[in-house]
Amino acid sequence: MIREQMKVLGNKKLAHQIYEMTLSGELVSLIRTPGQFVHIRTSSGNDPLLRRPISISSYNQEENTMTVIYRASGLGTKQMAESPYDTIDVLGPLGSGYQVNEDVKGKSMLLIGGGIGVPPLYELSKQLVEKGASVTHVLGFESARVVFYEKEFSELGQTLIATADGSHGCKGFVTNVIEQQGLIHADAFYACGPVPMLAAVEEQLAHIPGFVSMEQRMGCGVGACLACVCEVKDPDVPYKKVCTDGPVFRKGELIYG
Amino acid sequence: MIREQMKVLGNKKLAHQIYEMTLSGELVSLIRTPGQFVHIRTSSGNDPLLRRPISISSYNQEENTMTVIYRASGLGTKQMAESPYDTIDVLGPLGSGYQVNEDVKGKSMLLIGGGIGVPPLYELSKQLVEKGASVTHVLGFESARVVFYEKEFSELGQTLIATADGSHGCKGFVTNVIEQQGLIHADAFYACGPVPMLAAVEEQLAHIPGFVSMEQRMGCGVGACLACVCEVKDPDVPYKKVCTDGPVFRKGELIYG
Amino acid sequence: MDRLSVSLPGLSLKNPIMPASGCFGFGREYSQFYDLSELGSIMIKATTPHPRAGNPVPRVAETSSGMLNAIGLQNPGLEKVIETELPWLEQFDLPIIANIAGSEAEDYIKVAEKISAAKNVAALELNISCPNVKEGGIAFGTDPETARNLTAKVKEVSQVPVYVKLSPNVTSITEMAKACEEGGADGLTMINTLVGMRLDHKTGKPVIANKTGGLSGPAIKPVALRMVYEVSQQTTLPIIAMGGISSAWDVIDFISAGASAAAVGTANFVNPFVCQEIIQELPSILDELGADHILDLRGRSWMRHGEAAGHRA
Amino acid sequence: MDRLSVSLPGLSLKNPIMPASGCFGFGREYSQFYDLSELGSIMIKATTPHPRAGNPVPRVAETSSGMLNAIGLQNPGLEKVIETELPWLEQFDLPIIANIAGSEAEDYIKVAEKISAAKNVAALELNISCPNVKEGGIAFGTDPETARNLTAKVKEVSQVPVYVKLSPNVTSITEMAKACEEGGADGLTMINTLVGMRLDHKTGKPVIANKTGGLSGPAIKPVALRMVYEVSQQTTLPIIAMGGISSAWDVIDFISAGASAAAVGTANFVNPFVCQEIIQELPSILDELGADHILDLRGRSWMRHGEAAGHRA
Ligand SMILES: Cc1cc2nc3c(=O)[nH]c(=O)nc-3n(C[C@H](O)[C@H](O)[C@H](O)COP(=O)(O)OP(=O)(O)OC[C@H]3O[C@@H](n4cnc5c(N)ncnc54)[C@H](O)[C@@H]3O)c2cc1C
Ligand SMILES: Cc1cc2nc3c(=O)[nH]c(=O)nc-3n(C[C@H](O)[C@H](O)[C@H](O)COP(=O)(O)OP(=O)(O)OC[C@H]3O[C@@H](n4cnc5c(N)ncnc54)[C@H](O)[C@@H]3O)c2cc1C
Ligand SMILES: Cc1cc2nc3c(=O)[nH]c(=O)nc-3n(C[C@H](O)[C@H](O)[C@H](O)COP(=O)(O)O)c2cc1C
Ligand SMILES: Cc1cc2nc3c(=O)[nH]c(=O)nc-3n(C[C@H](O)[C@H](O)[C@H](O)COP(=O)(O)O)c2cc1C
Ligand code: FES
Ligand code: FES
Repeated sequence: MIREQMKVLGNKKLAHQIYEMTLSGELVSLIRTPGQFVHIRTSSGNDPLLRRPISISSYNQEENTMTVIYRASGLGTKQMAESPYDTIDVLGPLGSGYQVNEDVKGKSMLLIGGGIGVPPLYELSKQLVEKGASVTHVLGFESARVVFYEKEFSELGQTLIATADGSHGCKGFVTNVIEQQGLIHADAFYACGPVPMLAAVEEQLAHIPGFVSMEQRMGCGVGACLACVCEVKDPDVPYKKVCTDGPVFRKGELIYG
Repeated sequence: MIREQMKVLGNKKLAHQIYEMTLSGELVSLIRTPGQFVHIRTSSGNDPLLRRPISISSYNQEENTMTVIYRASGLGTKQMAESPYDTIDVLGPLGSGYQVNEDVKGKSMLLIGGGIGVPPLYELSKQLVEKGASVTHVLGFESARVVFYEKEFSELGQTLIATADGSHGCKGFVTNVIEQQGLIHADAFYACGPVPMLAAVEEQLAHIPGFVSMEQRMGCGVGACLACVCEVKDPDVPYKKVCTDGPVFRKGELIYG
Repeated sequence: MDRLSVSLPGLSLKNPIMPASGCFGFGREYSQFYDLSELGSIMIKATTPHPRAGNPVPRVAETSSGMLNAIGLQNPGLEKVIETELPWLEQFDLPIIANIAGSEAEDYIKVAEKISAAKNVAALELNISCPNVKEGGIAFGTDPETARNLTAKVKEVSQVPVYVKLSPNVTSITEMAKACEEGGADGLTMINTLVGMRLDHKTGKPVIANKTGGLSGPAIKPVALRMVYEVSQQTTLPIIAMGGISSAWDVIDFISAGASAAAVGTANFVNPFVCQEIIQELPSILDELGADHILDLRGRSWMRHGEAAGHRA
Repeated sequence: MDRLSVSLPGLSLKNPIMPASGCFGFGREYSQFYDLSELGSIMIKATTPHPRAGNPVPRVAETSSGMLNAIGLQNPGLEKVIETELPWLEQFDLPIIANIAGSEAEDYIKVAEKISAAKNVAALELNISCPNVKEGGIAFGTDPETARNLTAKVKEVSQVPVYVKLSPNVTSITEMAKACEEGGADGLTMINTLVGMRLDHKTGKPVIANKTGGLSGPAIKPVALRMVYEVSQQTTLPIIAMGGISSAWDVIDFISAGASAAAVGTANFVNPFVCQEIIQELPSILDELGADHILDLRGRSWMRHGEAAGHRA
């Protein structure tokens, strides 16, 4: 976990409001698992003040490069999108991501992403495939204009898109696609997206093991401020911290408020 | 007086912490006199919040370009110096500058500048020379490393430099140079610089007409907030506003606190 | 289309946007930028019985996302305001809100009596919260009893409705609001500035000659919003809100918190067109939020679903 | 070279820089970034008699140059802090300041008694100013009488000096400070957060689950500075200042205003190395200002020329 002025190698628009930033620096060598995130300072002044948590969507530890994919919606992410600077202040890698062990070999894995929850699944999928798993991606978006990385995911495995308005892929939610395509018999699932999606997926796939990646508003990003907590089912542990205990949790661990 | 996203044609370092920014836009066509200033927003966020008043150091109304010269010392001016953007938010032209009439012809004019008070004298000098006056410049700086525009001023008339530490030109203040060089017999003087310099110059040159340009911390820059007042000798007018009544005042008008 | 019109005691506003007192002078300067008739109203600079020279300089200092000011109520005095400034403002199609100040109760009463008789003054704003003068000002605004009495006295002489401007520098803003309500106030304006300070790094001395100044700008918006939220639930008085407003969304926030109109102060210095731009942007925001009228959003931060909004024109 | 060493009741500090309570947990997380022994002290997270789960989420929201938080005093409780956290901190060469909180006077007394007996706890910080809990907290910090009594009661049981943490949400901060002084406080820490709010644009509802939150960060620095300036002139108690500090120059400002030490809160979130960097930068700033010792600058904002500074180690 370091703080580094990383080099911005690229910052390109992928879809409506969606950008991909490629970064290089020492920080990359410290990444342990897909699903970890970085905490990015978008301004050199005090407005905005706080860093922005963004998942690492892929990384290359030989070249010390990584990419993040983000939606430029608010003050900070818009600054990122418009930044003409060639370095950016990054704190990370943070959190604990998805464990990818040798035992995934030969298994059929279901990767489920919603909106800007899709990015971390890309590195995960690459690593699963590399370790011999077969992967199916079900990616949900608002509409066609915000869809990204369809091609990249397709190269790794079957990729099904759902859009809320039906403008691309199937109309509906990821759970509709999983249902329709009979994907509930995967060996395990990995999900990242908005809380209602996570809750629905956990219910639908209650019979198989799974991992979910949570989002929460953050202060420090390192576990000190207790801003980012989420409720867990274990009665002895009232809260867990998304930034250090997560963002990836085991299925069934969390209470979705 | 307009607000314009002006094009930044250049932003170059002239000396230690001293930068020259060249701007183009409609605003230039509204400039009336040398010594007017613009109010520049250096950040798109709220930090810093206020604009920065900077004198127009030269302008070309045929090409709609102007330059400002500034010292990058605090938050806002540093942002200006480091700005990678190709436009900047400018409000202006503001204030009333030095009047340059036909009657300057054949007169010998003394232009006295101190530090970042030097820039507006450049356009003034150009216009005086153009109208047939002969000009002498006495420019005071902290030290050699912050001296700028010596060559540009020299091309218009005699140019004498004073530095506080003697590292360039004469050691001492502008008033020492004026004394030593017998310049007190000019037909009129024009001064811009820190208040102690203005006060000393007014005393030294009490026998000739003169004009001084004042600085004051500003809010609005347009006369509404009453932040930028200065005391005047006229007992019926307790305060004048630097941003609209000035920044240029007639010699003897102001009380230096 | 009257999606923005708001009717408050004494004030029939074509829209709920107005410059805050002290940040727009008497309008002359900003009339060079746009037609002031586009505004809902103007809260003019504080007027005192006699001309005031104000504080020594420096009078302003910058802070993170804010600024400090200690102008010290510089103004040309009641007579000049009535004879020159108000008549000049008559050319615009606007009700004027006259901000009045003084060092003692008599001052307020005197100014209120005279200025409320002016043709285009539609309401008074009682500035009992100016932090930058030695006497009066904030003293009236931090003690409920004093505020109640002053309000009642001014009400007696005023020919137009009276709004009291609250200071945020108090333990309980609702207590102050209620005191003003009891004193007979027709409305509240809030908030004035928070007392703050900046030091010169080198000398360690205060940058502002007055030593302390009033903090305004986006930095104080969270405090202002919270206070409007609290007060709007505890009194029935309409609120004209201010404190860090610099965009149409900021206005929506304050209306949602419970205000009926919004004033823009410091932001005028950053962008002289800000009030005009906000007024132009509001309709599309109402579209986005599915609101017919801006006051349909009033108090939605605390209102239970389905409750009705108020003060709609 | 001891240009930075400061000696305060109970606290022999190698430098006057410490993380503020609640912004550094119990130090574990930041110990990954640098050696905590470099710090002057650590103000640990508020401890209550029993474990507290804290408030629902969202607990934080961002504002211009600031942030709102309503963590709600989540902490593992007195027993765990004494058995696990404090012993873990013993590995560092540091006096610890234990921040204590509760819903009623008994809670404070209970925690004070026990925690002040811990080996490395050198002082207590009485948190009577937390705006984010329903009971206790800020209620103790806005009434002078209550604050005095609580201070006196805690003093009776504490084995180490007691600092009282003041709330800025009051009409008169000096009145509160004097009440604590009368109650027997050994020092003051100030300021806690200002109560504020942010609304969601779309729904108009508060972003923070607790509705209101405490405003911290650079936005509040001018208010904090003014309060330290006022209080340091009105009491003889040493002050540990906080509120928007994020650079060495900010520290100099607060020392100039009259503080004897400085705590850094929100800035740790922006830059985890901030405390370390400030400590490293201070000596060159002292050179620039021609000061032998940091406390030679103490109170220079209000001190007449030539007066002596104090609390130097
Ligand atoms: C572990 C984690 C991983 C994430 N990965 C990605 C990613 O790969 N790509 C991506 O586009 N987004 C990601 N997000 C969401 C992203 O952090 C927010 O969209 C972003 O912070 C919004 O900032 P803004 O400047 O656009 O919005 P603003 O409205 O300016 O934000 C205001 C404040 O709210 C916080 N905030 C707003 N929305 C969220 C949110 N959904 N989650 C957490 N904090 C929020 C901001 O951090 C900021 O403090 C992730 C969030 C978390 C917690
Ligand atoms: C009419 C006028 C013309 C000027 N022309 C020039 C010029 O041509 N070149 C140049 O370099 N400087 C000029 N100045 C001074 C310039 O405005 C300040 O140096 C600048 O505002 C400092 O900003 P900062 O971001 O560096 O400092 P900060 O320390 O961040 O400033 C903090 C606040 O103080 C104000 N401030 C600080 N110093 C001054 C000052 N000397 N005068 C007024 N306000 C100040 C800033 O505007 C800001 O609001 C002029 C000032 C005035 C009033
Ligand atoms: C330069 C300046 C002068 C002010 N003068 C007055 C005044 O004369 N009377 C008054 O009631 N408020 C005065 N105020 C306070 C504003 O009207 C407003 O309440 C405050 O600035 C908060 O709003 P803002 O954050 O939008 O500026 C003044 C504020 C500023 C910045
Ligand atoms: C997330 C967070 C948690 C806090 N928790 C506590 C706490 O437990 N006890 C306390 O006395 N103050 C707490 N505070 C207040 C800080 O200690 C400090 O007084 C305040 O944030 C102002 O300083 P800053 O602007 O440097 O953050 C907390 C502040 C923040 C931002
Ligand atoms: S963000 Fe601070 S604990 Fe997780
Ligand atoms: S800066 Fe506002 S009146 Fe001059």
